[in-house]
Amino acid sequence: MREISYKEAITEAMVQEMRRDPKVIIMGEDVGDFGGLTETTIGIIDEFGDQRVLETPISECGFVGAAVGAALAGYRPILELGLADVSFVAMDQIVNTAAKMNYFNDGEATVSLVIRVWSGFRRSGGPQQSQSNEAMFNHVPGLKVVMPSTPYDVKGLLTASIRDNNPIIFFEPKASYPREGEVPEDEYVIPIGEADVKREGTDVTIIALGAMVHLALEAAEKLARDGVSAEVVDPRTIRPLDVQTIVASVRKTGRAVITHEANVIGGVGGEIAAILADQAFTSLKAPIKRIGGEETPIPVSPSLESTVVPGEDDILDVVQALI
Amino acid sequence: MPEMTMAQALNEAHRIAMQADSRVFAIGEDIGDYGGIYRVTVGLLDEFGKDRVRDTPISEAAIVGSSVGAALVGCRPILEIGFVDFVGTCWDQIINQAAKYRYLSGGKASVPLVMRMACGAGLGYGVHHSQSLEAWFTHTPGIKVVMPAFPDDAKGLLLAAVDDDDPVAFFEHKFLYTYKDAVPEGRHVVPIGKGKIRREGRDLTIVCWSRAVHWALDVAEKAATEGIECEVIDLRTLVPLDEDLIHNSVSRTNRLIVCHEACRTSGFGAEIVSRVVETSFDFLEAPPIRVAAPDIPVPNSIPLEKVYLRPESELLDAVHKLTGVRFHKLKQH
Amino acid sequence: MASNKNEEFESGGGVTNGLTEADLLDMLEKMHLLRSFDERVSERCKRGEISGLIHLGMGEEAVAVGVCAAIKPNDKMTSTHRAHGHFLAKGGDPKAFMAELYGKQTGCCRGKGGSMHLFDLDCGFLGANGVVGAGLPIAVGAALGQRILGEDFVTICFFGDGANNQGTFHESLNLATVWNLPVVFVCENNEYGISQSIHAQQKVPHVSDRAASYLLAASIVDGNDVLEVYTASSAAVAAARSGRGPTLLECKTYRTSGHYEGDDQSYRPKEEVDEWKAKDPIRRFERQLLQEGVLTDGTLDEIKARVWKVVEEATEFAIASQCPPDKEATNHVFAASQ
Amino acid sequence: MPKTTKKTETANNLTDRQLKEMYRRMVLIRRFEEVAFEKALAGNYANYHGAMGQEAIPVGACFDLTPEDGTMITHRGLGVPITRGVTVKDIFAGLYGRADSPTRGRIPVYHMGEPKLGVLTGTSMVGSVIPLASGKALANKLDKNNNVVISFFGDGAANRGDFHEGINLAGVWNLAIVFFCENNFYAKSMPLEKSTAGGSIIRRADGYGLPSMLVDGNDVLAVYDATKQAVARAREGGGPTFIECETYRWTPHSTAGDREFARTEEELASWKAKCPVRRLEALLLETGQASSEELNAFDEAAQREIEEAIDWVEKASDPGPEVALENVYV
Repeated sequence: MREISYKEAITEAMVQEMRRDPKVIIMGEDVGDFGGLTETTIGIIDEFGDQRVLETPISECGFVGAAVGAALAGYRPILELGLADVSFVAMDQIVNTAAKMNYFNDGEATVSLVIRVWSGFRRSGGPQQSQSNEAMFNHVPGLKVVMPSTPYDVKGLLTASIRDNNPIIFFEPKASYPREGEVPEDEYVIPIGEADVKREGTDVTIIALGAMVHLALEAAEKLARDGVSAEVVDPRTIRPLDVQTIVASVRKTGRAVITHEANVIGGVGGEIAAILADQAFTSLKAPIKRIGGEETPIPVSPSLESTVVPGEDDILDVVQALI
Repeated sequence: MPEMTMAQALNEAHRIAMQADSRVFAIGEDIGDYGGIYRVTVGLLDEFGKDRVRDTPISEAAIVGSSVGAALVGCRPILEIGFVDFVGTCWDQIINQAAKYRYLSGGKASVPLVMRMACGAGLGYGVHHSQSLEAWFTHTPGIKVVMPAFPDDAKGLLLAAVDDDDPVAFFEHKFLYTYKDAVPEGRHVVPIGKGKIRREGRDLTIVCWSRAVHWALDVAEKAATEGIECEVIDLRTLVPLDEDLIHNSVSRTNRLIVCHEACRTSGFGAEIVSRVVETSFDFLEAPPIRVAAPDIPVPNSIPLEKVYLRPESELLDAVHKLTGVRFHKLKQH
Repeated sequence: MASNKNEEFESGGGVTNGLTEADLLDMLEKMHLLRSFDERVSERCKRGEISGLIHLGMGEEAVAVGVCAAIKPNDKMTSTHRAHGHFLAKGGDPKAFMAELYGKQTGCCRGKGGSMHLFDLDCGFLGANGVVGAGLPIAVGAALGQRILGEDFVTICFFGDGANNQGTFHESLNLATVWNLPVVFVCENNEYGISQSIHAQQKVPHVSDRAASYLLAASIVDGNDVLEVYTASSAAVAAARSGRGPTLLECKTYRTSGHYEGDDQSYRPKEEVDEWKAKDPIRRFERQLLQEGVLTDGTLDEIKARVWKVVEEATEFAIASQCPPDKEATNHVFAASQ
Repeated sequence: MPKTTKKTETANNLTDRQLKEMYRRMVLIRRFEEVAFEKALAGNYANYHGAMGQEAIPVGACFDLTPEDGTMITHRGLGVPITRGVTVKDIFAGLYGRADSPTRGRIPVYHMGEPKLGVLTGTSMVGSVIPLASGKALANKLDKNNNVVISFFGDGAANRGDFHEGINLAGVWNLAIVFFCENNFYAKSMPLEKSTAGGSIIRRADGYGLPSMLVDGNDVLAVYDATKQAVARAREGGGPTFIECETYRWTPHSTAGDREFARTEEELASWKAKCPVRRLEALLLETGQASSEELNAFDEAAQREIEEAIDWVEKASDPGPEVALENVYV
């Protein structure tokens, strides 16, 4: 099968859905010729025109609210919000409007909205350009939270998200963008709420989110050489979470390590650990461990950044300590 | 000791802090003549004048941002946000500005800002005026999170928060403003970061904060009549967390319930459970239980709101469940 | 309403404007300093010595220098993501600046802030900002703090044209005006918010068209004429100091460099860029000073030599400085951890 | 620069029947406001933001709208859904949070949407509905229909970032929308001059390049005429118009926040003297377009309708707990 990058897979999913459904529109800053901050909308305006690729001013509350209004009227906006950090500026519209409209409307008028955010670390992105705030959205009933790690997953899950009738925060880890992988040319759907076991193992389960999936797989490879068989589970969707798959894996291995780019306190890892403590308690042979960013903003200096960013070594150390 | 409501205790704390330090000022919507939605700032305008008791337009982002700016140049603002539900409108200013300034400046900048926010359901105020969002703040390095459950703590912690050189998110549960209790006179300070055992017990530990503390104490009372002794820990501060207090208690009771009013998923209860599982794993004899609101927006009508406020009714069941079972982990390490 | 231009803000014409020749030469030197640093930073980015998102302000030097010539060292300032010029013009230490971009311990923020988070309380620089429009309410707050502390300073608030469609712009201008605070809002209107022309983002042609909504004094200034910027700023700062409240200055300028290092600038015609390059504020001021006989080729060479030395020393300092120790990464989250 | 036209006079081009219908709606809303406020004070529901004294605005502004046109309200102003055809029975059911209400008791009634009547679902976050309304207008533009949206909000909302961003978007996209500020001069306890730089909301329209009209909000015919012009402009592709109606609420901010400070008795009395309902009544009697018997009949009918609604709603049952858990997701 042909290989394309994570970034190209995103563009392909959007284009195919826009061809399939005239109600799908793109909104955001610089999404026209410039192609958006993520450069994933390059060329789309040429095919679909400026009535389906709407360039907005730098007014995040304004155009998130407007997207909700358009969604209530039957459109399926894909919002390019750029950096995940920018979602803070539009937090009220996301949390108090988008997330609650379905509840207000008794399910009559729905908000089919995909808010694409570019999350996590990239070299010297700095404190307001490197955050992973999925845990905040995970605490908000009415939102779905998706975070694919591979080109294959991102195309299938973005397609599913565009077709979903709920507001979805779609996390695209920066570190995943250059990654290449096999992606079918035709459209396909990966159901929201299904985790994927990226590697099977018997001694420990590493539950990894987004960009950490790749580090976990590399760590698992090294561990294998030391005779440690690690299973790597990628939830892919954070809300709703595929509890069954995750719990089954931990019941099998008896050990759990959870890792994400976000800082640990209040992170999604806490939620997953609490669920495991509740549902896999008797199978646990060791404490559940969490690996995430340091409890700091993200410094710009490359040397400092590398100390706050979780890495493959952290995974190796923790797993070896557990076993 | 005089008895007073939590609102009165907070009012007294404002007065003491503002009398002691001219850099302290209050800012927010309707805090002047109106005295604040919850009457917390009543009388301050007359005593301290409109420069130090600042009524603002409905412009949350500008109100928080300008408090940050004032703090940067040496003031100590006490900001009132009438409903924590509104923080979304000023979230960037809180998360990307207030919380990060000290760090980004390499320690050169200080933002001694107190954000007082009313939280919680129970008054039929509906989706946009009843939420509990403390978990968002706990996930943000650089902000301290305080949630008193009693008037004396409200006073003591607010005075501590004003003294603190970092931004403090100070949550006041709407339902507790009228709760009356004895409050020490004068400059009574309660240190940030210290929880309190409200009731001792040997059978299980209930960790809770804000209004949930009152639920836990009621339940502990009921359980005692059945011979179950619950230890009730009132965290008072979520960040920094008094981990030792929790671990010491769990190492004695070997059982943990975390109870909070906020929605369950990614609530702060998850954080506490996973920390205990991480660090007190060997002491645990049963799976820790989270008692929290279902994952729904807060409904408006009173009977539906009761569904959201389920933790109150579910807590006793959780106590029974936890004391009725005894698991054994496969300890192979 | 094109702009409610206020007579007292009209450029005083003639070169001097109450400035001594030394002042004028100093302003020219500052402009060269800003330009040279941006050139150096650009070059070191390409070499990969400086990482991260870097926003240069080549072509906009007259605004930062003109405004800073009109204020005192203890006056406060908030900035944007395009902050290098503001920081240096306000008196920030060039060595600490360069070290910060290099991510070194000796940087003004110990390597934690970088280009978009420069900060130096000592020179009243209250911070660059990575979030568009986020600096406006903070500036209003600094001015509010002045009111409450009774100290003597005004606050300058730099923002770009892109920020004027953010809610914080509206809330901040309203708040500063209704509270009559000593703040000067300086819009560096460089025509583009990243790739989008300002005209695709708002119906009114000028940012200052919005000032009348608040009965806020405003004027449009040629942002490539350092003296016009200086004159307008002086009047605005005087108004703020004397309790006459805030002013909005819309400085029309243009960044001849890209939005960020690596921007291909495909969204704007090369002719447009060239046209503005022809209006280069530094060359223009030089010509003016040469004509007036304030500047000679000799002194210009000396200025360039001094500037080159400062840039060179700052770069060497940055390179020679230590990387911050790991523990620095977890310091300063809270005051207690200092 | 777009100019502001002051409107108080009206070229009365309405038939007697239309004028009487206006009166019928206004008196119905007035009676509703009276009872809704009193029932809240009596503790039947947590809170009510009364709009008594502002009845001319919903009736005049919405009179010519078609059900395809959208109206968006904030936390105040249930006159809009009423004048658009939502029954007071439904609205009381919403206020009482009964099972058999459009919101099934889950949300404050002012969020209520009634798609078939063009009543858009709003929120109670001050100002945040403005971008939402712009979004509906954007959808109309993309659908290439000529339906119009009216976004109602109060003077307090005019200082929110959402106001700025939502209106700028509508302007730059030339959307078919009318921004309708019901200026009752107080944002909760804060008088306009203390909250609003420049002391004028309508002047802000210039900052977005929008034409604007300042209207006597207690003159239903002036409101009608102004909105008619604005709606016509929008339908013809002329883009948004900003209307500011000066009016006054006779009741405090809400039943929960019922303390009065800035507002004086004299001020209230002066506005009660300008009662919009009486004003239309006087006009109709003066011109002989209606008899007092006819008008009384409308009043009695209104009171009867409300009594029946109350009798029903006070016996109506509350929703079952399962309702709270439904529709969080589709």
